[in-house]
Amino acid sequence: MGDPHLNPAEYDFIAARRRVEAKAKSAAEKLTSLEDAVGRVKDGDQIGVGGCLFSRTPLALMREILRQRRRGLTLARNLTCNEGELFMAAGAVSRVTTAWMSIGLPWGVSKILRHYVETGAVALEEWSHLALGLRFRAGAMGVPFLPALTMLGSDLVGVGGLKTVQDPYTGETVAAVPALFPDVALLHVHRADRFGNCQIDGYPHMDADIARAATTVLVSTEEIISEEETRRYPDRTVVPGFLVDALVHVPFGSFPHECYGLYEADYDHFAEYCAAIDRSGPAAVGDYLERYVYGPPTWSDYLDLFGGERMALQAKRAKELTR
Amino acid sequence: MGDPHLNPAEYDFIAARRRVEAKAKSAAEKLTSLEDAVGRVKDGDQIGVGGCLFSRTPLALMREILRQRRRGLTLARNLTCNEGELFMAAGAVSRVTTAWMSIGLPWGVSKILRHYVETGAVALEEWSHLALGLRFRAGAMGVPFLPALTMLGSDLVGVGGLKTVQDPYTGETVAAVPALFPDVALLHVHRADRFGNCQIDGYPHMDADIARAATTVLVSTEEIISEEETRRYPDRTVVPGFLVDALVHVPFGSFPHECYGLYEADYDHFAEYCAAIDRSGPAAVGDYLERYVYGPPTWSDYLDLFGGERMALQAKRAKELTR
Amino acid sequence: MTERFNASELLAVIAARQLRDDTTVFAGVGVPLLAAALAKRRHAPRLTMVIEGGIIGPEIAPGRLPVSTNEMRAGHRATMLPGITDAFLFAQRGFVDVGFMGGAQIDQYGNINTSVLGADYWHPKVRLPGTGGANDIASLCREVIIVTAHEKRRFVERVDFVTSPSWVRGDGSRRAAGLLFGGVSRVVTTLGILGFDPDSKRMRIEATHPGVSTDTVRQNTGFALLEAPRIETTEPPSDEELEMLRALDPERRFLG
Amino acid sequence: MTERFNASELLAVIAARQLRDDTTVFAGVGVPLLAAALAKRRHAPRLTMVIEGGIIGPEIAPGRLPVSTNEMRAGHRATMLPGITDAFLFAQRGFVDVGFMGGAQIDQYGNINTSVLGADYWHPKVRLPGTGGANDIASLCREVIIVTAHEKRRFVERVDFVTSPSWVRGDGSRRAAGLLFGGVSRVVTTLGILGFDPDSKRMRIEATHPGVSTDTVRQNTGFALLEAPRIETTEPPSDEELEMLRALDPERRFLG
Repeated sequence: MGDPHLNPAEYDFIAARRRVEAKAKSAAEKLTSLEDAVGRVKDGDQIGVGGCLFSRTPLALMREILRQRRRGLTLARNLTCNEGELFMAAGAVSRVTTAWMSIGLPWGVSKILRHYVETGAVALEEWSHLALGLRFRAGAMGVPFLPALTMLGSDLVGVGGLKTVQDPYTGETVAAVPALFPDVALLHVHRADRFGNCQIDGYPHMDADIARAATTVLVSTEEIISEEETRRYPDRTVVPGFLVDALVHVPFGSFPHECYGLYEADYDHFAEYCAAIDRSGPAAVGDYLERYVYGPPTWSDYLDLFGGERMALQAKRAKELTR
Repeated sequence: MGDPHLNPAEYDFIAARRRVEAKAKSAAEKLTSLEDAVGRVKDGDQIGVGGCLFSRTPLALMREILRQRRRGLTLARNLTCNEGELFMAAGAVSRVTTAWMSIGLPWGVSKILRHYVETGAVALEEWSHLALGLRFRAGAMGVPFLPALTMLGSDLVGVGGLKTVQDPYTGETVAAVPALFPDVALLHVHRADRFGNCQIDGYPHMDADIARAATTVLVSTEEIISEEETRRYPDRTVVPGFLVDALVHVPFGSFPHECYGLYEADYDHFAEYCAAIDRSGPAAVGDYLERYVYGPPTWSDYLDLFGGERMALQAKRAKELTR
Repeated sequence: MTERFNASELLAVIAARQLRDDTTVFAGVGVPLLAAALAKRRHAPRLTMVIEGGIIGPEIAPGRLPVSTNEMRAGHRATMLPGITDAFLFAQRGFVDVGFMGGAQIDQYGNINTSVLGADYWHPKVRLPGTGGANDIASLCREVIIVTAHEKRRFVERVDFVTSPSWVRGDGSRRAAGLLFGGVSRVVTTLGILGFDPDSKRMRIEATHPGVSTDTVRQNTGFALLEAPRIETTEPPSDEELEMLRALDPERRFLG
Repeated sequence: MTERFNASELLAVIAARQLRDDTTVFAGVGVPLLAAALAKRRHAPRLTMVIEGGIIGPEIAPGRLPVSTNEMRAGHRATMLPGITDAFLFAQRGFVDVGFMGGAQIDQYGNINTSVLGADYWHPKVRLPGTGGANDIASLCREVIIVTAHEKRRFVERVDFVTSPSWVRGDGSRRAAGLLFGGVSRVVTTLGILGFDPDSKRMRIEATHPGVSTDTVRQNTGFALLEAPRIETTEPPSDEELEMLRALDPERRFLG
C-alpha cells in the first residue's frame, strides 16, 4: 500500500506491444455471456474502466468481477464513482488510480473513500484528469510517454512518480506522462455488431484510448446491431472488432449510472445509498453488496430491484435532455 | 531551396500558443465570401491543407489563394495531389511538406512534381505519412513534439531534421516528431453552422488536428446548417466554432476531387489533365490555370466548366459507394 | 452583506462580471457554471463554455442543473462533445481564456489543495476527492479565477498538499517548475476580490464588497495579505443580475 | 510462366497465400489490395484489411476498385473510418500483423526506395512520389511482405535513398536505429519467394515459381543472393484462385 513509485509494467511499451502481437486480431464473432467474458480477468490485474464518474460505467461487467471474487485489482479511471466504493468494500481492489473520487457535489466527500484510504487499506494514486487521459492515450499510441504541460509544480508529481523530458527541438523541459497499459479494459457502449465493432453516442470519454491501451478488451453493449448497420455508418465506430475479446449484450448495463440519450443517472438511488452510509458507515456498503451484487444471480434480476417504472422514468428524462 | 533544416517557427510551441492566446475565441458568426476569407493569407505563410490527396481538398479556398497571387508559400499536406501542381506552376509555393505527391496509380509519377523538384525550383520536404500526421497532432496538442516508433533508420530522418528523444521511464530511444504549427489551416467540410461549428462525414483525414494546430482557420462547407442541427448532433462536430476565423458556403467546393458521400472524384478530368501534360509538359498546367483558376471569376463560373451533368453523375456515383 | 442576496449569489454575480465577450471559459459545476451562464445571458453572448467532461458550448437547462461535469445535463444542447482528454488539450493549446476554480485550501501564492488534509499523502488525516480537472485548469488556461467562500480555515499560509499550482512559491517559480503559461489572476470571494503582487506573486486585496472592511478580509485570512495601490469597492449585484441568475437555478440547487 | 495467368495474377495469388486467418493486414491499392481481398474470400474469412487512408474492414466493389488509399472506393462498406493518423497508430501499437509493400528499388537487406533516384535528395535525377505510408508500414507492422515484379534494375545492391527501412545494414542495425519491432519477412516476386538469412539479414532465395531456376532469379537480381537450406517450388495459382481473383477486378484495372 502507498508505494509512490510507478510499476514499470504500467509503461513498458515493448512488453505491452508483444502482448498485443501475440493475440489473435480476429474478425470473428465475440458475443458471449457476462460470466464467460469476465472469466478473463485475473487476480492482481490492472483494469482500465471506461465511461466517467456515473456516465457509461460498465457496471454489469464490474458487478460480475465482484461476483467472481477477484482480489488485488487496480482500478484506473479518470473520475471514480461509487463503483470504486463497491470494489473497496468488497476487498477486491488494492489501488485506485484516478483524478477524483466521490459521487457528485450534492453528496459531498465520499465517506467510503475516506475510510479505506485514510486507514491505508487502499492506495489512491492521484493523477490530473488530463494526465490520466494522456496515460491511456500514450498506451493507445504504443509509446512509453506523452509530453504535456500539466501537473508540473504540484505535489501530484511525487504521488505518481511523474518525470520530465527535455524537448530536443526547443530545449524546453516539459512533463513526460507515462503510458498506462491496463491488463483489461472494461467498456459499456451504445451499440455493437456481433463482431465487436462498437459505437458510442454523446460523450466519448476515454473509452477508445482505454481499449487500444489494454491487452484484453471486454465490452457490454445496450444494443446488438447488424453488420449492415455498422457498414452503413462506419464513421460512428470507435472500437474496431479485431481488438475486442468478448462482447456481452446488456441493456441498461450502466444502471443506475447514465447512458447518454438512453437513461439518466438515478440521483435518488445515489441519495438512498449515501443516506445508508450516513446511518451505518462502511457496513452499509456491505449490505448493498449483498443486496445488489452477490444476491441477484443475473443482471436482469439486479435490474428488477430498481423496477421497470424507475428505469422507464430515467429513460424519459434522458430523452428530454438530449433530443 | 532545399534547406534540410527545420524552421524553428514550425515547432515553437510557446510562440504558437501566444498567437492563439492573442486571438479572439469567439462564438460570433463567421460566414463570409471566399475573397474575404482568403484575404487573411499572407505571402510566405505555411499552410496546412485539409483532406487527403483527392479527397475533401479545399479547392475553392486554394483557387482563391492563387487568384490573389500569393507567393513564397509552404504547403503542408499528408498526400499532395494536383492542387500542389497548380501551386508549383503558378509560382505560389517554394516548399511542399508531404509524404507523397502525384495523382494516383493509373496516372503514374507526376511530371509536374518531377519538373519543379528536379530543377530545384520547389523543395519537397518528405516526412512519413504518420510522422506528418503526428506533426499536426503535436501542434493540435500544443506540445513541441510527439514520441513515435516510425521514420527511424531511414534517409527521411535527414531530410526533415527528425531528432530522437530518450524515454525517461524505460531509457529507450524513440523518434521525437516535431510539432507543425501552420499559419493557416484550409478545410473543406460537409456542413457547418454559421458560427463555424463543423461536421465531417466519412474519412476524418487530419482536418481536426490541422485546425487546432493552425493560427488562422479558414473553412469552406458544402452546406450551412442551423444551430439547432448542431446542437441535435453535437457528437458529430469535429471543429468548434470558436477556433474558426472565416467560413464560406461553397457547394461542390472540392470538385473535381471527392467529398465523401456527396460526389466522387472525377477520374476522367484527371485523365484529361494528365494527357495535356503528356502532350505539352508543364505549359499545360499554365493553360489549365488560365482556364480554371484565373479565368472564371467565381466558383460557380468554375463549376460551369464541368457542367451540371458531370457533377450529377459524380454525385450519383458517390451515393452508390456509400449507401 | 445585505439581505438582497446570499453568498452564493454574490459569488456567482461577481464571477460572471470577470468574463468578457468573445472568449472561452472552463467552468465546473455549481456556482462557476451558473456564473458563466449568467455572463453569457447578460453581457457576453459570444462566450463559449467548455466543461471538462468533454463539452463545448452547452446551455443550461434551468431545473436540470448538472451535479457532475460528465453527465447529460452538463452537455445539454452542447455544440461539440470532443471527449475529456481533447477538452483539456484545447486548453493546453491555448484556446481557453479563463478557468474557474474552487478549493478546500488556498495559500498566499494562490496554490490550491483538494487532495488531502494532513502531512502524509498515503495516510491522510482527511482524504478529499482529489484534483479532478482542477490541476489541469490551473496549469493550462490562459488565466485562472478562483471563486470561493472567504474563510480563515480555507485561506492558509501553506496548503497541506499542492493539488493545483498557481504561483508556486512566487518569484518565477511557476515558470521554473515548467508551467509556461497562465496562473491565477484573481480570487473572487464572499468578502471581495484578491489579486497578486506583480513581482512577489503574493496575494493582495484589490477590492472589497460593499460594507466589508479590509480588516474583515484580513481577519478571515490565515496569512498576511498585501494591498493593491488602490482598493476598489465592488458594485453590489443588481436586480437584473440576480433575476437572471435565479432563473438559471429555480430549484436553488446551487444558489442555496 | 505459363499462359494460364499473367505476372500480376501470379503475384496476387502468391501474396494472398501468405495471409493467415484471424489476422490484420495493411494493404495498399492495386495488387496488394486484391491479394488481401482474395485471401479473405478464399481462406481467411476473419482477416481484417486496414488501409492507410484511415479505413478498417472495407469490402472490394468489383469494377469500382480504388486508385488511392484515401477515397470512397477504398472505404466501400468499411466497418470503421478512424482517420489516417489513428490507422497508423493501430500499427504502432502492434495491432497490424502484416503489411504489404512495393517499391521502385529494393536492396539486399530489404530496404526500399520510393523517393528519389540519384545521389542528391534536393536535386534528384528522378523525383518519385515518395513514401506515402510505406515507411510507416515498414517501421510498424509486426511483419512486412514485399510484393513486386522481379527486375534487375529494381533489385539493387544499395538503394539511392532508404525511404522504408527493413533490416537497414543487417546485423542488428534495425534495432540499433530505434526500430524495435517488425521487419520484412518475405519478398514475393514474379520469379519466386525470397527471405532473409536469420543472422546476416541478407536476402536469400527460399522458393521459385514452377519453371523458374535459381539462375534465372540471380540473373534478374543486382546483388548476390544467398540460398535457404532447402529451396521450395511454389504451387502455381489454381483455377479456383484465379477465378476468384479475376472476379475482383473484372475491368482488369490492376490485373493488366
